[in-house]
Formats: sequence, C-alpha cells, structure tokens
Amino acid sequence: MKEGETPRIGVYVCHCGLNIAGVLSVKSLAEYAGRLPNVVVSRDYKYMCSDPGQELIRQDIREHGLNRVVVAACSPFLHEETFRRVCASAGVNPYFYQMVNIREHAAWVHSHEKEKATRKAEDLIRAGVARAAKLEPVVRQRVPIHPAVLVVGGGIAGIQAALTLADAGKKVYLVEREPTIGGHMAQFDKTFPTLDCAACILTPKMTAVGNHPNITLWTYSDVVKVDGSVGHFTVTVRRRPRYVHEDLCIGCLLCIESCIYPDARVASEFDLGLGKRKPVYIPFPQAVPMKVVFDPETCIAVKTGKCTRPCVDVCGVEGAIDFEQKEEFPQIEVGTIILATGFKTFDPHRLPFYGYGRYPAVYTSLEVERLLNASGPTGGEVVLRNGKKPEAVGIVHCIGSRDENTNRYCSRVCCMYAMKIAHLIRERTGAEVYNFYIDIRAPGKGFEEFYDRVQEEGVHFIRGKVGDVTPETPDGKGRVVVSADDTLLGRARKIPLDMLVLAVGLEAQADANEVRRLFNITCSEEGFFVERHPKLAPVNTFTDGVFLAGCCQSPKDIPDSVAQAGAAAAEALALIDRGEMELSPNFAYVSAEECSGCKTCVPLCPYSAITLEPEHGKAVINQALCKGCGVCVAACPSGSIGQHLFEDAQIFDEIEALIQGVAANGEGAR
Amino acid sequence: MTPATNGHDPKIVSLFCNWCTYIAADSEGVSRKQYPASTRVVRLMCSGRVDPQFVLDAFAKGADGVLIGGCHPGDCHYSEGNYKNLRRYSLLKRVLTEFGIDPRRLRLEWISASEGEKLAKVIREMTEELRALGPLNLPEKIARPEAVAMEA
Amino acid sequence: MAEKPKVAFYWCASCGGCEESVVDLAEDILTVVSLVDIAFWPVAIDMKRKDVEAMADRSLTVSFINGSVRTSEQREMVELLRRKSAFVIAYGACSQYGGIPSLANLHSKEEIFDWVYHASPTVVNPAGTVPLERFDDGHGHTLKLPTFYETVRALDQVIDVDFYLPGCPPTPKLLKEAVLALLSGKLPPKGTVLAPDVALCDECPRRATKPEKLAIARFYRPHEIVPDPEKCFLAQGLPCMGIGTRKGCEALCIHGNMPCTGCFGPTSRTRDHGAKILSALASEVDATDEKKIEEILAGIPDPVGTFYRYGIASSMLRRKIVEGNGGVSA
Amino acid sequence: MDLDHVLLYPEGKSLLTCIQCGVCSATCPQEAFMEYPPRKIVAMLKAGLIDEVVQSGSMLKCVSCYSCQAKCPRQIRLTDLLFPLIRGRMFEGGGIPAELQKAFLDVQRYGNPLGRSTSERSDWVARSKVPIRILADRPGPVDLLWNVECYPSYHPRGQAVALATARLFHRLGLDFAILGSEERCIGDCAGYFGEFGLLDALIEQNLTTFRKYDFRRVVTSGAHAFNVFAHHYPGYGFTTPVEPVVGLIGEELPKLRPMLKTSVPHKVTYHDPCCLGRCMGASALRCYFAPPRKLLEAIPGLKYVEMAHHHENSLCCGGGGGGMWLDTYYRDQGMDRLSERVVKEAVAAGADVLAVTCDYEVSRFEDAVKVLGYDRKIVVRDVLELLDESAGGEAAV
Repeated sequence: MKEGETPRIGVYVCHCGLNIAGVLSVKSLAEYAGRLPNVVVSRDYKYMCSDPGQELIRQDIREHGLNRVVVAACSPFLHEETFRRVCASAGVNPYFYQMVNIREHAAWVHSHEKEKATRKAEDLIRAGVARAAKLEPVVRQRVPIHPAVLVVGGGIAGIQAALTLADAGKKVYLVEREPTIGGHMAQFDKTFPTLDCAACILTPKMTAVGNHPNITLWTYSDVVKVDGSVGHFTVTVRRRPRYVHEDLCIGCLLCIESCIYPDARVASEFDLGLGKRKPVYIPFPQAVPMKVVFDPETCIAVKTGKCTRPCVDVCGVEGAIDFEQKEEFPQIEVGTIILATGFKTFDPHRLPFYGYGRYPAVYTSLEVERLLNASGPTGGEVVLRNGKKPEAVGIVHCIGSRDENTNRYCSRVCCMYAMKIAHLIRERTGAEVYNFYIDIRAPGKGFEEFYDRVQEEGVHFIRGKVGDVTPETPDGKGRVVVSADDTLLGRARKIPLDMLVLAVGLEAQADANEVRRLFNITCSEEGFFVERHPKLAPVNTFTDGVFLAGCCQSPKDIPDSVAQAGAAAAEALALIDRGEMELSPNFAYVSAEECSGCKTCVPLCPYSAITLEPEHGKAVINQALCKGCGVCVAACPSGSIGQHLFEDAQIFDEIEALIQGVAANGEGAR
Repeated sequence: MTPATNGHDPKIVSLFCNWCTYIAADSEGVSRKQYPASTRVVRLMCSGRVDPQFVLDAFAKGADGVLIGGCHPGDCHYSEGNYKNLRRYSLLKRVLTEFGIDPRRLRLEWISASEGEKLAKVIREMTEELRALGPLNLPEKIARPEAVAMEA
Repeated sequence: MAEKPKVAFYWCASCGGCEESVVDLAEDILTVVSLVDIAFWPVAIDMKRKDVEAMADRSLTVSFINGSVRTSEQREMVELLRRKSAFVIAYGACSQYGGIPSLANLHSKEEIFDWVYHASPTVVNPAGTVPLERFDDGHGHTLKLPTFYETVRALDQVIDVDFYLPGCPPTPKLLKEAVLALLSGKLPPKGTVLAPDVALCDECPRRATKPEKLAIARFYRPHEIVPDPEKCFLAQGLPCMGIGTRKGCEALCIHGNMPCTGCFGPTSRTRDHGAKILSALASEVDATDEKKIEEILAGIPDPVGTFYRYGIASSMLRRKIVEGNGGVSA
Repeated sequence: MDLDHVLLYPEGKSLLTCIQCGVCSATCPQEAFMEYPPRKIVAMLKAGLIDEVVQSGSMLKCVSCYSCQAKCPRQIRLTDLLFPLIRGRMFEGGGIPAELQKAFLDVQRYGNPLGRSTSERSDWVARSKVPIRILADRPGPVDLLWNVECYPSYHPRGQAVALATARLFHRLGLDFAILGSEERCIGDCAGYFGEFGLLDALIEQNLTTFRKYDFRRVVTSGAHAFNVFAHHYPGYGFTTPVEPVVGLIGEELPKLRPMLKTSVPHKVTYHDPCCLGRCMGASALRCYFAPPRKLLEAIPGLKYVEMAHHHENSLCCGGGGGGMWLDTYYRDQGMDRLSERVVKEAVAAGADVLAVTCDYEVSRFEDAVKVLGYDRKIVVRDVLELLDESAGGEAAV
C-alpha cells in the first residue's frame, strides 16, 4: 500500500473445526467484523491455515484489492508466519497482517460461557482491525557474515571449537588470557572415568592449534572492546608484552636456565603455588606456544632495568628478548564469536571452618591434581607440605556447591573427580581414603561403574558432610580431626587425617560480568552465561552471532565441554556458510529531528544498541543489535523513538478498540 | 454485593509480554482451563514496553482494570525489561492513587510461560476484586466534569 | 491606509504572569503596537464586556487568552471572544494545559472552599462567611457572582483553539514571532504549538554533563542540595522535566540553576506529559529489588505535583476521580 | 509462628529443603548427649514425629551456639527459629527443669535471672571512681546508652568488668549513660529458649523505657544482648544502631593505644562468643572475630595464642539457650560441661589467661577453672579488664 491509501481490510474468522466454532458463533463474528470501519471483506472458514483457506485470502486480495489482512484464529506463535507468507505471496507486505487469537484466549478458556466468549472475540477482532489500520510496511534487512571467527578462551572447549572451524577452512582467532592454552585440563593428571592421561589426549590438540595455518593464536592477551554486531564484529585485543618476540623465540628455554636467579623462587601460578618458577618461565613443559614469558613483577630487567641480563647473552636469536616491548592493541574483523572463557574453582577461604589456608593439612582438589601430575611440583608423588606421605586422607564433597551460603547449584563434576582423586591417592600411597559425600552423582557414561570400582578398591564412603575441622594440636601444623555425621550409620564420626582435600565446586570466572557486558550477553545470577534456550538453543545467546562453549555456560565435564564446543562451531559454520542473515523487522528507531539527545534511552538498552551520534548528540539505534523489546520506546520522554510492529499509535488504537466496544463504531447498545 | 455492582462484568486490559505471560495464556487455553471472560490481551514483546500512557489510556477509555504480565525477575527475555516495568509501576500506582483511582485496579504479576494456572488465578482474583470495586466508568466521568460530584 | 489588525488579550484563571510577559516585550511592544490595534485588554485598557459584544463577529484578528477556565464568567468571556475572533491563541501553560491552577483538580470544590474560607491557618472568618452565587440583600437588590466550576479546564476543553503559545509565561520572543507570523499570514496548520517540537535537553547548556549511562540512586528535592551550576540536574538526582518538555524557553530555569518543571508541555508525540516523564525517570532508578526501588522513588514525595505540575487538566485522567465506596452501600 | 504452622512460613518451609547432609550434627558440641541430634530432629519434624522430639529432652541440651545454623547449606534457621519453637512446646508439657523455670520467673518478676531486686541494679555505680550518669537522675540527650546487663550489674565478677568498662569509656571521653534501676533483662535467655511470651513482654517494656530518653546509639556489655538487639528488636521498630562494647572499643583503638602503657606479661588466648561470631551467619559481614584480637594484641607484653577451636569454630561456653541455668540438669544427665572443655583447650594452648567478652563467661569459666583444679594454671579475664589494666587500672583515673 502506498502512503495515504485508505486501508482495505479483509477479516477471516477460522472455525478451527469445532475448536472455535463449537464455542463461538463464528458466523455472527464474521458479520460483526464486516461492519467494522475499513473492512471490505469478512468471511468465516473451516480451516484458515489449510491450502484452500490460504487461497481464499489470496483470491480476496486480488479481487477486492485488500491491503490489510486480519485472521481471527489461533495463537500468533502458531500461524502468524503462515499468513504473513500468504500476504507476501499475493503481493501485500507481509507486515500488513494482523493475527487475532480467539482460540487460546477465548474459545478454549471460556467454553462454559459461550455468549461472553463471543462478545470477547468481537472485542478482540475489533482491536485487531483497529490495529491493522495503523500497520506500516516493514522491510527485512539482510547483513553479510564475515567468514572469520573469534574464539575467546583456550581451554579444551576453545581448542575444540577453534580446531573444528579451522579444519573446515575458516579463519580463526583464538585469544587466551594465560601465557599458554590448555586451561584447567592441562593441570589435571588423569581424567575420569577412563583414567586417560589428560596430557596425552590434550597435548596433541594444543600442538595442532599452535601449528594450524588457519588459526591465529594470541596468548597472554584479552579482548578489550567489541563493536558491531552479527556478521561484522570489530574486536580489539590487548596483547600484553611477554618481553619476547613470539616470532623469534624458538623455545629453547636457555634463557630460563641462565637467569640471574639460580633457583626457582617465584610461586608458580600453574602449580597453584605448590611449585616454584623463575621470573622467566614457561607455565609447564607442554605449553603452547612454547615461548617464554618474562614476569614483569619479578624480573628485575623489566622492573628496574638493573640486571646483567645473562638471558640476552645466552639467547641465540638476535632481538628475540626485548625488554622494551609494549602492550599492543590489534583490531580484527570477525563475523561470529565463540565464548569459551571457562570457570574458576571455588575459593574455600569463604568457608573458613574447613581450615583451608589455616591448617597446612588442608588442600583443594585442584592442588591435589597438581600433586598427582607427573609434571607437577612433586613429580606425581603425593607428599604433604611437611614432606611426609599421608596415611589417612579425607575428601569432602560439595565444597562451594549445593550450599545456600556459597553456591546453590551442584557443580556436576566433583563427585567424579573426587573418586578419581581417591583412586589415585590410594593407588600411589596406599592411604586410607574417606569420601564425605551428601549424594553420589554419577550419571554419565561409565560413571557408575567407576564408582563401583573405587568402592571395591577399599575407598571409604561416608554419607555425611564434614561439619567441623579442628587441628589435633593447638599449633595447627599436624593432623586435623574432622567430624561428620555418618547419616547411614546414625553415628558421629571423628577421624584424624593427614590430608584433607576439599572438592571445590566450579564457579563463573570472577570477571564474567565484565565479559558479559563486553559481548552484550546475559549472565545468570551465579555468573554463568545464559544460553538462548536451555534445551533447544544451548549454545546460542540472545545476541546473534555470539555462541557459548564449555564451563562459561555452566559447570560440565570434559566430554560435555567438547560436545558443546562442536555444537558452537557448527552454529558459527552455519552462519558463515549461509553468507548473510536476515534481521528481525522488530526493532526500534529514533526520529533524529525529534530526538533531544536527553540520553534517557542509552543506559536502558540491555544490548548497548543505542549510541549518541557525535555531531548533534542524538540517539541512534543499531538495528542489528536491537532485539525489539521496546524498553526505550516506553521510556523516551519526548516520544521520539518508534518500534516497527509495535508503534505507539497501533497499541493505543488496539487498547481503545478493545474496550470501547460497540459504542465506538456507532452500532448502539447490544 | 450491592445491587449497583451486582452482575457488573469488569473489563480488564491485559498487557502481556510475548515470552512469558502471553505463552502462559496460550497454554492455559491448550489445557482448556476456564477463567472469567473479563480480560482482553494486548501482546507486547516485553513488559518493559509498557508505557504508563497505555495504562492511563486504558482507564481513560473505559477499562475497569489493567493487568501487566511479565517474566519473573531474573528471567526477562531481554535481560532486565521487567525491572524497568517494575520501577514505573511502583511510581504509577502512587500517581493513580493520587488521581483517585483505586490502586487495586492496576496489577503487575510475574507469570512465566509455565504458570498458566497462576494466570487463571490472578484473573479470577482480579475479576472478583474489580466486581467488588464496581465499574470505574472513567470516560463518562471525564466527559461530564460538572455533573459528577467530587466528594472525598 | 488599511485598517490595522485588531488584537485582544484576555485573562482567565492565572497568576497574571502572562500579562506581564506582554509588557516584557519591552521596546518591541512599540513594534507590535505600531502594527496592530489593541482592541481589548482589560488589564491595561478600560473596556467592558459590552464593548466586545458590540464588535462584529470575527472582527478581531486574534485573541490571546491566558489562564485556565474555572468560572462561568471566564467561560462566557472566552466563548464571546471566540465568536469575535478569527484566531484564538491559547497563551501560556494555564490556557494550554490547565497550568498550575489545574492542580486544584485534585480536590473537590467543597474542599477548596473549606480550605480558603475556613481551614487555612491564615483565615480569620469568625462569621463563617462564604461567597454565594446569588445574594438578596432584603432591599430588592440581588447580587450575583459567577459559578465556580467543579474543575479547571484548559482553553481547548471549552472553546475551539487555533494555536498554542506555551510557557509559564511564554517568552517575549515566542510572542513576537507569533504576532509576526500571524501578520505575515504564514500560518502553520491549525492546532500547532508555536514552539519547537523537540525536548529541552536539545538546547540545555548542561546536556554534555549528563552521563551516558545514568542510574539514579537517590532523588533530591531542590531545597535539599545546592546544585552544581554546571552539571545536568538529573545527574545530581534532581528530577528535571526537560527531557520530555518542549524547548523554546531558552532554558531560562536552567540558567537560574533550577531544574525544568515542565511549563512548555509535552512534544506532539506524547499524549500524557506526566506519564511519559515518569516512565523515563523511573526506568533509570538504580535498583532491581522492589523495596529498594520504592525507597529510591520515595525521593519523589509528590509525583503528581512533580510530573503534572502544569498539565493535570489536559492529562489523560484530567482530575481526581471519585470512585464509589468500594461497592459497599453507604 | 508456632510449631504446628511452621510450614506455612517461608522460614519454616526451608526445612523441607534439608538434604540430610549432617553438617548440623557434625558441628554440634552437644551432639554426643542428644538422643536426637539436629539432623535427626529435622528429619523427624518432616515426618511429623515432633512429639517424640519434645519428650526426648534433646532440645534442653541445645545451648543455642549457632554452629548448626551458621553452617547449614540450606540456611535452615535451626537455632533462632526451629529449636526455640520446639522448646516452646516443652513449656506445655512441663518438661522444663526447676532451676531454669526459676530463672525465667525471676526475669519476669525482677527483670533479671539472678532474682535480685531492681533497686540494687546500679549499686555497683557507687564503687566507680569515674562518673557514671544515670538517665533517670540526669535526663537530656546522650550519645551512648550503655546497656550494662544483668551479670555485670549484679554478679561480683561481672561488676568488676562493668567498672573496668566505665573507666575505659571515661578515658576515651565517650558521652555515655546507663538506665540504672530502670534497666531490665534485654530478653536473651527467654528468646533463645523459646519463651517468646516473656521475650515479647521484655521488649515492650524496654522499648517503653528507651522512648523516654534521647540517645544516638546503644552499646551492650554482652554478646547475648547484642544478638537479641540485632535479631529481635528491629522487628519491634527499634532501629537505633547497637554495638557490643568490644566492637565500640575496637573502633576507638587508635585513641586507646597510646594509653596502653602498662605491660601485661601473659600468654593470653581468647574465647569467641557464639553471639558475636557465627550467629551472624556463615559468610556474615557483621562478625566480631577481629576486634577483640586486635585489642589484645595492642597490649604491651601480652603474647597471644590461639586455642584449637576458635573463630567460627569456637566451642560454646554452654551458657546460651538457657544452659546458664541448666548446670544441675546437665550434671544429672552425666554430661561434660562445655565451659570445662574450653578451659582445657586454653591450658593446652599454653595460655595462662583466658580472655572473654561475653557477660556470662567470666563466672562460667572461673567456675570451670575451679572444678578442674586449674586455679594456678589459668585465670579468666574480660578483654576489657585486660585493657583497663594496661591503661593503669583504677589507680590511673
């Protein structure tokens, strides 16, 4: 319809078999509709969504020159799109279509009051007709998709996603905050329930990432800015200086050997402080990229410049070590983003009564993973901080999980890894190992079998969470005595232990909220990123083109992380291979000459779709970012923001028609 | 109930968010649950789209009550639209009271897509309450300012 | 020489500030007077109602009517002026929207009379005298007073209005432009508000100081703080109506370090000035918890007086509605 | 809320979420003596076996130490809600030992559990060398209302602490006053035992007294009173800020430190009262673990040592929840006294002074020291007494 043309509306009342016609008087509804303003044709028909029903509309459009269509039938969730297509196929803008829900909202819920239900349906149809008269044509925009992908986070999920995409021939940027990729998995010794060596299965994948021609790997780097939207994100990455030129360093590690500090004396982050490193280091022997890092906090050459720099002398590559190296901020263009930013383990300092940090006998499970790891600080031997081998070890499940004081949710992996740790400790030390659990959750493939196996090996399972930890001696340096209510026995247990392992839960990264804002996605209350739909869109977010993989979405084990990474890669691939995407027609827009630049709308937009154009300071809405919630429209104090499909005028007329009843169209009282 | 209000069928304009309360209304239909035919739904994408003008307009045009339905806090499809609605609602209720409109005529409920029964319950309750309050008849009262006495 | 166009000024329920604003034209008033004949202006010229009645219909080119309509006398006078004028301009906020006097619409006539003649602390009225519409002195004289209506109405709720000049009062600049436009015959469409259709922030000198991501953690009332003279009022927690009020006042209040109270009324896209600003300000409250939200919003103790200071008569609800007694028979 | 309707309230409903993890029983210091320890009680409540719990007397052994509640992963309000409700039911069945009943009766009659006359309440003031203002005598605005409490008012050892406190306030130049004979029990014993009727009456009575005077904040001598102020009084509309003495003096440490000149050459350990620590919750912000330790460490010559149980894990003195007046009952039941366990730990830690800051504790622990025959090994002192001593004691004011 051209502007100014009067609306010519066709109204179609669907019987839906007896679903509607059994309650509402469909004939009288069609007659009623025929008397409404601007209505040219009105009909009732058995099944409007059937082929003949659709053809009826097309025919009327041709014969009566209809330019608006109203179908009174079921919920718009079912057939709105169907009838929009009908309109489009007959040459009418598909958004000149209005659906009226007289089935779910009238026939079905008021079948005991047929008269009142019909009156209500009249009101709904009248409102639909009023709204239809105010509809405006809308054109759907298409945007091209840039074929490169950004993967944030180089744990197993990020690695898997990057490799899948790169193997499919797509350009991938993998950005990792730590000096190496590998994530938490690289810290583990074995993986449950198969007891595969973590390094054996992870290292080949890490190397593949490092060598892949389609992957640009930036470690020791983080994303600081994301502009644009699906199809064309512009991402700024901060590359922190490692004081070594990655392209020159060959990873011979001679610099580490030659460091002016003969002994490793800095607490190793990778070993959680249980091991030591030098100021120049690689986090662990299989690090990728195999490039050293100079720690600016402890390397005196970086810090003060006052060092004889034996590392530079020993380095065979001229200029590889460069203490003048500065931060860099490269910008990249990508079409889609996969977030695989992982998790952090629960900090048991928050539950001080377990004595972590207070008594040396108390460890976190991640620390024990390092003790068990052959390339860890003890070479895989389980020895205590006092150098002794433990004879009695307790593992407390659910530390920071299933607890209103910390995290409400179950961390999903602790039962299994606790049993794995129990098995490994028993295998290597012969110690008595006690698992203090609330419920054993072993629902994965091969999990229950592993539970059986560990029980058979003589690991003790006490159903009761440890409620108290006290040192055996007041100095706190020796054994600890734990108290638990053995709930199956119905008896209190007090057990002295050489080593107490806290099976800490998984938490969202500390900076999840900042990352969420950066990428315009949402976090749950716990800080995990929210998927678009928990079942049907588990790797999508509400921001188009941004996908999730791994524990940043929720705690999960390695197989699930890998599977989700594959799904995220497939979603990204699907977009790239389609080449372009259609944007929803439901978005808000600012009328520039009417906007006063009051900025009210800017902070309200959950997607940061609203910015101020620099010249006149007026608000501008990025159509690709806007999701059409209408918050800004409702809040714009000068009424200068509109929303396609949900314009103020349409809603006002709908409300008015809904309640003004028969009086409004001059029919007199009924 | 007094004779004046007996048999009065209140009209409720319902402003429902597309993702939670509208779906709840649909699912109540699918399960054929019955509730009073007092409500008329306007579908909006988010309760955050509810402009206070819509509420005032509904009353001014003849509604006896307005029901806003949105997702539960924390569940908003658009992150925080429901909170924005809640903030406006809080102030709007005070304005309505000052204008002499019983605040029970405006109701905000968090009803998720799975809470069809809650929706039906709210509609039943509100219908009863409005029936007890009697018709608002605002268009008439506004149109004839001299005829309608303003006693406190 | 052709006869000069005739102009009338009239004053209904208002404070008189609009009349002052005419004088505020200063030397420009001479320009105006040289171009037009002031045919009726009770505040300045001694003319009576009968003089107007004697005029031919539509013989006045334009009547500028300020103030809202509260009494029968005002109603009769504006209906008379309507007949006699080619154009009627609602002059000032009271005439356009009901203005400050329409805050009285939150009270009944009885309440108002009771307050003014009995309850107000400054009243000394031992005899309990109240004005009567009709009084017979017993000697054959009957005195009459105009009827005091139940509600205050904006001018266009009583008569047809051609144009609106907003403001409390309108600025001399707007008045001059309006007169010149009328004289030149270059008239905008009927019903136009003769001020820009953009909100005040557009011409506010403090706009740049409003943070892009404002979240209001506390509202203040103007007497509670000394506002920073450079910084956006909203950024300081002071409710400012400038975000949803037409510009054209040249930000006079802002220059006086007071937030906008909304006298220029809403833009043409808004149906209810107060509701729209309420929506904007409430949306930016920095809380998600219901209790906390109410705590912050308690910082606006009088929302109707804040958001509807000038506009109750033309708001969607227009006045305090008296509901039944909850369905219980009295 | 009463026990029959406990599931109608959100706080009560939380017991339905119990996962029987057993943390409550595992941490309960009296678990060994209870027929039904906390975990079982919750299970029995859910199964409707409440009468068995009431009859068992297990609840008489709960000393309201908050260990179970603070650590409960479901935040079930055992100590301050469920257990008092169960004990409230015991009043109906007459299962309350006579010594405890007498204490409640005395609180009701005389406003203190010691059964002493109200007129004697401020007798100790006459022995003070520093002026102590009593509001009834000298009304008018005051910054700090000092709630002295029952034991510091009447018990000889408590009075010594009260005098030391007054001297510290005086030295710090605080504007303080007391209620004197108008002061009544704040309601702690009643509240934690479940005598809600008595608690209610005491709160109403105290608020009536408070309303007569103009003060900005309240400081309490004891931990228990502080806890009742924090948890019960706000519900009655009392929102004036309240601090325990040790918190208040802790804030004044910079001012106090230069006055601490006299060496106190002792090895001191400190007993954390339940009501200033874990009663505020497992991850609460308002715990008073640090202030008393900081104060002690500021004393010259003093060496601080820690007992095995400390901070949120401290053992209870056994005086809460009516335990103060159940010693005979506990003895008859063949139970260890918690106060003795604490003293043993203190001696094991090598301390010769056990520092306390709860109004029940000086007398309780001194009693335990005597019973154990540790008179030569260890003495019990209030933190405030130690501070006062270091500042020169009575001689220096």
